[in-house]
Amino acid sequence: MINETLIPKLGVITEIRQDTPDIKTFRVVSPEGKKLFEHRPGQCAMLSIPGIGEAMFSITSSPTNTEYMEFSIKKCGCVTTWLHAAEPGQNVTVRGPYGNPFPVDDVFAGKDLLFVAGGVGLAPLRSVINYCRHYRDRYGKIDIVYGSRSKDDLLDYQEIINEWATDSGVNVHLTIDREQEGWDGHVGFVPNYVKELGFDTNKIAVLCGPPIMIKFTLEGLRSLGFEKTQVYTTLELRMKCGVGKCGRCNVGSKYVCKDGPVFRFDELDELPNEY
Amino acid sequence: MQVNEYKPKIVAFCCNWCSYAGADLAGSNRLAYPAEVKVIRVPCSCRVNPMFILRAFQRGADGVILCGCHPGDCHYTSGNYYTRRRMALLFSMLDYLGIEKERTRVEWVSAAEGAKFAATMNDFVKTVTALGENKRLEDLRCKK
Amino acid sequence: MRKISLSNLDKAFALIAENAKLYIPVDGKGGASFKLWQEGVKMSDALNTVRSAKDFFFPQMETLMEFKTEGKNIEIIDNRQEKEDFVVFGVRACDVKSFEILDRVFLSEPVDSYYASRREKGVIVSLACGRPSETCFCKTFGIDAANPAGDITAWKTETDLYLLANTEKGEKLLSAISSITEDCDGKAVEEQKKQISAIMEKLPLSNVTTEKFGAGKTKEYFDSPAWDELSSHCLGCGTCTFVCPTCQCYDIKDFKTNEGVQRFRCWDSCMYSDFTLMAHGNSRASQKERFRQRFMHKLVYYPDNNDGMFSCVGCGRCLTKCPISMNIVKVMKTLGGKEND
Amino acid sequence: MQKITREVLIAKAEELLSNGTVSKVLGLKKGEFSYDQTPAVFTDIESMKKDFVFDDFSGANFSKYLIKETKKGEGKTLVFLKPCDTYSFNQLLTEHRFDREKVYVVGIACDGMVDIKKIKNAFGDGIVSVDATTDTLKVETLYDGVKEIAKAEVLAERCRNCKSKKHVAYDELIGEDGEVISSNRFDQVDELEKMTADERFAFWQNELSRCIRCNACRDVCPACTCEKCVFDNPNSGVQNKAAANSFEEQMFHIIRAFHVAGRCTDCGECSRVCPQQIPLHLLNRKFIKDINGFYGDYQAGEEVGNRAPLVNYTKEDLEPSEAVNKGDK
Repeated sequence: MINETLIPKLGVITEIRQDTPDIKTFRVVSPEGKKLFEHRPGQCAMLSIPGIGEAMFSITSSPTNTEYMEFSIKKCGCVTTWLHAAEPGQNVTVRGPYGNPFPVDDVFAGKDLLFVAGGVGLAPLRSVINYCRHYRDRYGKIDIVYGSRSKDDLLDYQEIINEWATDSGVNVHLTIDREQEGWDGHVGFVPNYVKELGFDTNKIAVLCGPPIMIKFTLEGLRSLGFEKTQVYTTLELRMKCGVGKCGRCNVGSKYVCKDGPVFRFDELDELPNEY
Repeated sequence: MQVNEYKPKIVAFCCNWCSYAGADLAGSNRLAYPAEVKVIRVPCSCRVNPMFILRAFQRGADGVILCGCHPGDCHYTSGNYYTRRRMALLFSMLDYLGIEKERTRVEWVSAAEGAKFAATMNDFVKTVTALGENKRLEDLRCKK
Repeated sequence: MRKISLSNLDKAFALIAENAKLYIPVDGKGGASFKLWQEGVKMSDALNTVRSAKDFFFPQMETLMEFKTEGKNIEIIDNRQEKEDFVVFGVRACDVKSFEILDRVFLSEPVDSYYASRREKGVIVSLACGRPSETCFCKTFGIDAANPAGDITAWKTETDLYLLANTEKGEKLLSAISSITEDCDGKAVEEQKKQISAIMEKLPLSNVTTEKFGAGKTKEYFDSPAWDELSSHCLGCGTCTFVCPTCQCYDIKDFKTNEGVQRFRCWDSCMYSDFTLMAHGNSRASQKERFRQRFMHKLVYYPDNNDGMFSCVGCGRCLTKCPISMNIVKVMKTLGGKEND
Repeated sequence: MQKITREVLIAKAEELLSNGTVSKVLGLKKGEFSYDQTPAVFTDIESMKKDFVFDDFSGANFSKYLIKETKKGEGKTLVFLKPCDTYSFNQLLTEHRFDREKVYVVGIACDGMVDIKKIKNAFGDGIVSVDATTDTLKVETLYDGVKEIAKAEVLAERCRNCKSKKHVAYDELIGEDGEVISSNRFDQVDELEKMTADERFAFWQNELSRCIRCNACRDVCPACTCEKCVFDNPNSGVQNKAAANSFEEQMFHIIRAFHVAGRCTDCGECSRVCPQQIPLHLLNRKFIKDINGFYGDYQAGEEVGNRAPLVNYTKEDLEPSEAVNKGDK
């Protein structure tokens, strides 16, 4: 019988890292200890706990990681709450990869890159950032603007300051929403910070975060002179099948699971405002 | 020789204040009642939603019995009066749908009536055993 | 072309049923439905079944897989099985067309193996519509009620059933009953086709056109103010989607049995409030958005992705079944403007 | 009795719209055929004259739409209510579902509505038009020319067993008010009760197995007004969109009927909208009959503020065991 995409593979959670008070990062491998499948930066996978449910998550680890996959998951719904209560060794089922990746090998190649993320929105971008860092010589300057509610809510903080910030040609700009003790970095919302930093427009920008942040950051970038064709984002809607058949994650005639989740803003303009 | 004796599954919803204590008393007085009876403690018989009864059947129960304080003795004054009306209507409806009416029962058992609890359970198990397996309100997925 | 006397139809059914499960439309309480043929079961004369024939390939509920869980361990059980051969007899032109529409969803990459295996095993015998109803508008979508597709096309007259195989599967089935059928010319069929075509022209909905709809019209209709009124009294029930032969949205859910977990797929409806509900909110917050999604999908989104093919076959089921009599014809006429009246 | 026609209602609406009593009219809009009517809101008399329809197919119960309609904008909504609708109206008011002040009710006499399904059962598909101006309907068919059928033969099930011609709520009446009438509405329930348990089980299996779980019965029901239905709640464990087997069909219908027990006015909308023609009213009527039999006659919606039997009790209520045996008789 032919393969069935709806039938998942078995995965094992080998490590759980508490990133922020409500975000944990789960490391998943096959029962044999190998990576479950190959993916491209920006793609997603369906994780599930039988009896609890199945949900789509972006793969946070870079494709260049040959050992395992990671998922940064915020506790907010049914499946995520259950996962947050899980312990290492827990089996999960995984299927994927789904969706289109960021065009890292063609459009992004040779360009300066600007990543703008808010909160758990860093999760899908981390995969791209690490991919680009791995093939550092293929890309120009990399700027990363990342903001969160507080210092404690910054995802992958250690990795950011120990690895990303120390790379040559990579500039990391962190910000938090409100003043906090022990924080001497920037304070303020991401969209304003992006405008303050004032990037030159000769680059590709990638946004991910809460809808309100995306909206105002896009406006900010537009005021700096960015064209919509230079700005990418990644969407999320309720999904069940992951392959464009169950009929719920469409925005107009595009399915986020199949035609997305990565969209360029000029492409989004062609779609009705229903996401 | 293997004896394949049919043992029904019975779910007994017992109110915390009277019937559960009654079941306790039956136990401490060493009054025997069949092990097929699974007691579920509820704060009041009135807590038992009709859906609980149906879901007990779905999950494989062959009989469901609901025990509460005697009318007038409810810890919350009037809970069991509501139970009485609800269950009267629900059981009548189940009967109307052709589901054996002997599979459901309401009994009032006080904390002092350990003997009544044991006798009720013995009688109920006997009745349901005679009826055999629940086929009319079953979910085959739960019966593998 | 072959023909068989109607008095011999039961014999033909018996022959077919020897090798495959045979389903025919049967009258019952609440209307006709497809039932397994057995000795003595009579075919319905009703124009169409209440539920469409999509059930045969995309059943309302089916188990996808099972899981056993123990502690932290999960075992995945793929319990897909080879499907049995089956024959569906008496499918109308609209429903046959609906299979093509479903195929484009389920047989496109990655192929849905549950659907594909049923499709592979099923033989469709279609039946021309002798007496179309006032609610029929299949002509709008280019479907010929007089000449339905399918593995075999059948025409029923007062006395005989005429059969024409269109595919290899159909040939095989016809040869299985060749002992009780005879060769014939197509005169009677031609005559009936003419009659049916004449009736189709006279139907009250024969002037409904799709001209105004199709690929690339999202911008034109999405923000139309007409949606407010059209959807204002929609109850949000799933009647239209569940009787529709082309609605294919589904949900995947888990059921905890006493032993493990059964993951099943069931029909879902874009009209339901929880269809797009996520932990943080709903992208289609009110009934207007859900209602719009259903009709935009049939008239614009689906054509966008499928070479202009519409995802409606004009079977008229939603016209008869909607509790508030709101339906795709009214939507098309309202959005399309006067010309469609 | 004054025959209520479209013209009479339009004239009344014109009067009330022009003197400012109401700002909109909740009514039915004509459809593609002579029988398919869609609820609509009219704010001006021109659009009413164009699209408003009222005839023997105007059976829909409008009371539930008032919940949504009264929340929109200022001004009163005019609604024409048949006697049976007024019971649902009162029941909704009892449950504080909308503001009485925002509705202007014109009670209209009703001599029964026609069910298109029954016409189709009699003449088959292909109904071009139906003339229902007299007690003999003239049905134009595609294939058999014009046929005639007595209105009494194609009356909707609920109208055949009409329980009351009396309006229990109105601001104004057109025509004379009727009386509560003794109906035979429990006859079918009696018949079922007289069957053996096996026969009853077979009867309901045949009926309920056709259910496609479209939820139309629930969504149309004027008593089902929960913000979130238990069957839509993922945490309830019963949120299933398809009935996997006969258990879930039974479960859904028992619970649906139970949740409206004591509040159901027997308006019959559930059976009217069922695409599979399941006689759902027989479940509701069983509860109504039992309530009447066990706790004394009670008609939901008869008066605003009545306490429903399931949120009430007496110390002398009969025991569930007695109830089950009483149901037999």
